[in-house]
Amino acid sequence: MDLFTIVSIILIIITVITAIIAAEMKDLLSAAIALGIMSLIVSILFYMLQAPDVAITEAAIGAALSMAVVIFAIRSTERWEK
Amino acid sequence: MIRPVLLIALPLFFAFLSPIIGIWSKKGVRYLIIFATALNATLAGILLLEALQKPVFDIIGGFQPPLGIVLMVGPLGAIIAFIINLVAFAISIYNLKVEKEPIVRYSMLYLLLVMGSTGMVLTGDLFNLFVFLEVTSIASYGLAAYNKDKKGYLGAMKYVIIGSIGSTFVLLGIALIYSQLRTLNMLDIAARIGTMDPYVKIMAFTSLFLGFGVEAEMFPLNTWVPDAYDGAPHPISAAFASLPAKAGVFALARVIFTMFSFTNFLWFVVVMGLLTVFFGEIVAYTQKDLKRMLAYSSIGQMGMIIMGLGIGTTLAVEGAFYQMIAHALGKALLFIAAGFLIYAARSGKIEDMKGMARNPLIGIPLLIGALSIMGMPPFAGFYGKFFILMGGFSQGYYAIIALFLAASIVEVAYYARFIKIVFERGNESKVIRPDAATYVPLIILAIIIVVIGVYPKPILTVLQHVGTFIAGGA
Amino acid sequence: MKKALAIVLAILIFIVFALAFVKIPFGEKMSTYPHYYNPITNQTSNMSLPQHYLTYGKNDTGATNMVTAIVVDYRGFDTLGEVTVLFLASTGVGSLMYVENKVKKKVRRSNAVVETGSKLLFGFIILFGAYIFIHGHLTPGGGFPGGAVIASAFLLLYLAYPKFHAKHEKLSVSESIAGLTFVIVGLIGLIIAGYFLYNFLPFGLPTYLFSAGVIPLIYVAIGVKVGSELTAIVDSMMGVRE
Amino acid sequence: MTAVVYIILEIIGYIFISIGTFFLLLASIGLIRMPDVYNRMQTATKATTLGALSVLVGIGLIDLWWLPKSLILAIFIVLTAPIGASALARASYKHGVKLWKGSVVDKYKDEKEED
Repeated sequence: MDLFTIVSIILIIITVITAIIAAEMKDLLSAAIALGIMSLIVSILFYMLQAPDVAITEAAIGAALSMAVVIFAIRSTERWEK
Repeated sequence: MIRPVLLIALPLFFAFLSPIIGIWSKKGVRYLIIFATALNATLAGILLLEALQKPVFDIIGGFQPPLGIVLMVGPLGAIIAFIINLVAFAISIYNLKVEKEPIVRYSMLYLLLVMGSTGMVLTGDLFNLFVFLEVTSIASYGLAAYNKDKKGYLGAMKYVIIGSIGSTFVLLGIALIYSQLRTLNMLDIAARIGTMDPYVKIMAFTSLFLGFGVEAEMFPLNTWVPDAYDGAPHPISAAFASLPAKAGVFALARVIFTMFSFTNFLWFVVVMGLLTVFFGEIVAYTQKDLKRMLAYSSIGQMGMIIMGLGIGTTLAVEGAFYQMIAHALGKALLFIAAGFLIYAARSGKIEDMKGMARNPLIGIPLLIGALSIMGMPPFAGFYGKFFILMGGFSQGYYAIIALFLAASIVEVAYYARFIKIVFERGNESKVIRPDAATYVPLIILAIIIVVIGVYPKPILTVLQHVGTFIAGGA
Repeated sequence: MKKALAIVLAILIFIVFALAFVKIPFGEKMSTYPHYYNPITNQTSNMSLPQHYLTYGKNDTGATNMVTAIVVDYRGFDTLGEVTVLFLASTGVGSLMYVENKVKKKVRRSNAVVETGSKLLFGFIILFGAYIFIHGHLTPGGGFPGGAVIASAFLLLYLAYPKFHAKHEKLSVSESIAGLTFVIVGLIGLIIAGYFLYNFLPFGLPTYLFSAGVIPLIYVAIGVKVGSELTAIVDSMMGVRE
Repeated sequence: MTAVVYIILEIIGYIFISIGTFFLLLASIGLIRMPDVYNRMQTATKATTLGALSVLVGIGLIDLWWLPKSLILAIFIVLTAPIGASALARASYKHGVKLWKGSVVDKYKDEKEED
């Protein structure tokens, strides 16, 4: 196994963990942050798979803007899932 | 000579133009939308005449398919696009009744809904079909919640969840097909579908079928239908029944016949269609709320169309297309009338609408629409059901035909009950006269239903091309 | 019980799709792909579709970035659709979040460091976003990421200045003008060459800024459009406060 | 002649990178060792900024082609890191995160009382 495979496997595992955290968290703010981390790691994965275009878009939209929008939505409703 | 791309480019142009016009005049935007849909309907009519000669291919960007995108318009696609735009024109007149702000945004969403449904019918490229599916469904989400009340949000939320699952399935199916064949053009896929791995082929078909089944209101995927129809503004309920649903079922037909020419898998489609018919009609019988009843009835009718596609003989598919046309016209009419009745009775319950339709301007079109949906002989809805039945008969699906007839009887029963209540004698004083924005679209739709019911020859001429469609042509 | 059922269902769907997806070739030689077939002229080509894009893409479109060549030129119609999807999303959010007479909550000012810093950064971020979409046909990037970067600059302003408020009319006008540009470029192509979205400008020399015909024009339009749409979404989400 | 200059620049660059990594190491140790949020934030920004800056300058010196890009990156780090840190610290103060009991000054509190 070369370094590339090891790094990508680690990143994929982190992605899966953050996705599960985002789905399971009762605190929606933490879930949103986990989602942002997931987007960031996915964008790194895109970069590693030689798709820089998609990586830039994912980083800007997934990690920054959509997280901000989700946080605004949480702020105008409730923070804790019932 | 009309290029099919104009049917997509001009609505887009007007939709992008309307915010600028909306700064000066909000009223102007509404008339602009009416003009745009009228223009589109005219263009679609001319396109239909052209497509009857031979299928029209419109290459976009100057790259030969499958390098670039191509629009592929056969006679059947052209007539569905024509009906969609015609109904859209009628509904856009009724749109004048919507008063709630922000009206400019509402008009843009409506126009793009029309554009998306037209694009789904016209395109000949699988990924382009997905893009237009997205346009249609996102416009629908916005419009379903437009009333901004609890009902609207509930319906829109259900629609968003189920619709996005459906879109994901479509995308997965496209990915599977592309990974095997390295192409996205429908005819190219059709030519080489045999070289696909059988398991991947089945999975791709199932994904696409489920994905488009959401828009086509197929049985397990239609829980959003009653809530979304009920919560949306009245013109939008009418539009949902005739634009995205018809585009979705046409996409389903494209998947079944143009791309995967399955013959041994179609019993599955018939069973799904039959389940949809039964679910829709029986639940509709129990409904007390007018719009919910119409929504469930719409599910039942869509089930009949899916069944017709599934039976797969020329006659049955002809019937399915006839039923699509009749249902698009009839259900739009009934929803517009329902909007008026709910407005007049100040309630959505059928019992409260006693004698509300006793004004001839509303009563006669309502009667025509209901009879057509029930499948009574002189009106448009008759031929569709009749052809589907005959097609099933020739294939030997006797048990299915019996069940289909039973469901039709249930349908007749609840429509008869509804008609009896709204025409009952009684509180004459409360009956109000509809204004022009209500009765003009009703009369337009009613006249078309009567004309194609009494003189079905033009439609039947177009539907002669069903044979080539089933064989995988445009 | 319900949860267990859901997990079982999810695992089942995963397995069924995984069995199909393992059949996707990964890292295979491109020459083994199936050759494409032109349904209009009824001819089978001697190469596969990705091979054609990589071999002739530069000649066909004039763009050095092959992703851009496919996104804006070969499949430009899809991109028009995707831009419309974003437009719809922003319009839908705007119509759902619409409130007459916005009541603004009394908000605390953020501190001086954040205010000055974001004022300084704002211009740089806008510049960076513009760079990304203007150079879309030469380097990785393009209208969508560039627009997102511009919107994130506005997001910074929203966070630093709680009273900041982008004018909705201006946003929607810039959005419409950008969209109109895209459609009009397409229609001009239809008039000149008979193909919607035809690349009617001269290609110029590859790797130069003014090359690849209409691609930079379209990408600038997309960048402006995406930027103003995402800003409008952020603005509508910020606006609902009582 | 030029080759010698390049070698010297490369050596200086590596020295810069070593200094930078040393500071980054200190920052990460501080992140674990410091008692409360504010102190940890201080190590995480001040030391990291310096470390990252010298790493960037070092990279620029090793390969001069990269120098403009790394300088732009350095400017962005100088602009963003303190802003982020101050916003975070302020937010956590407003949110009621207590100072470490050994803290001696609380300027922010004094300033608030003046308002």
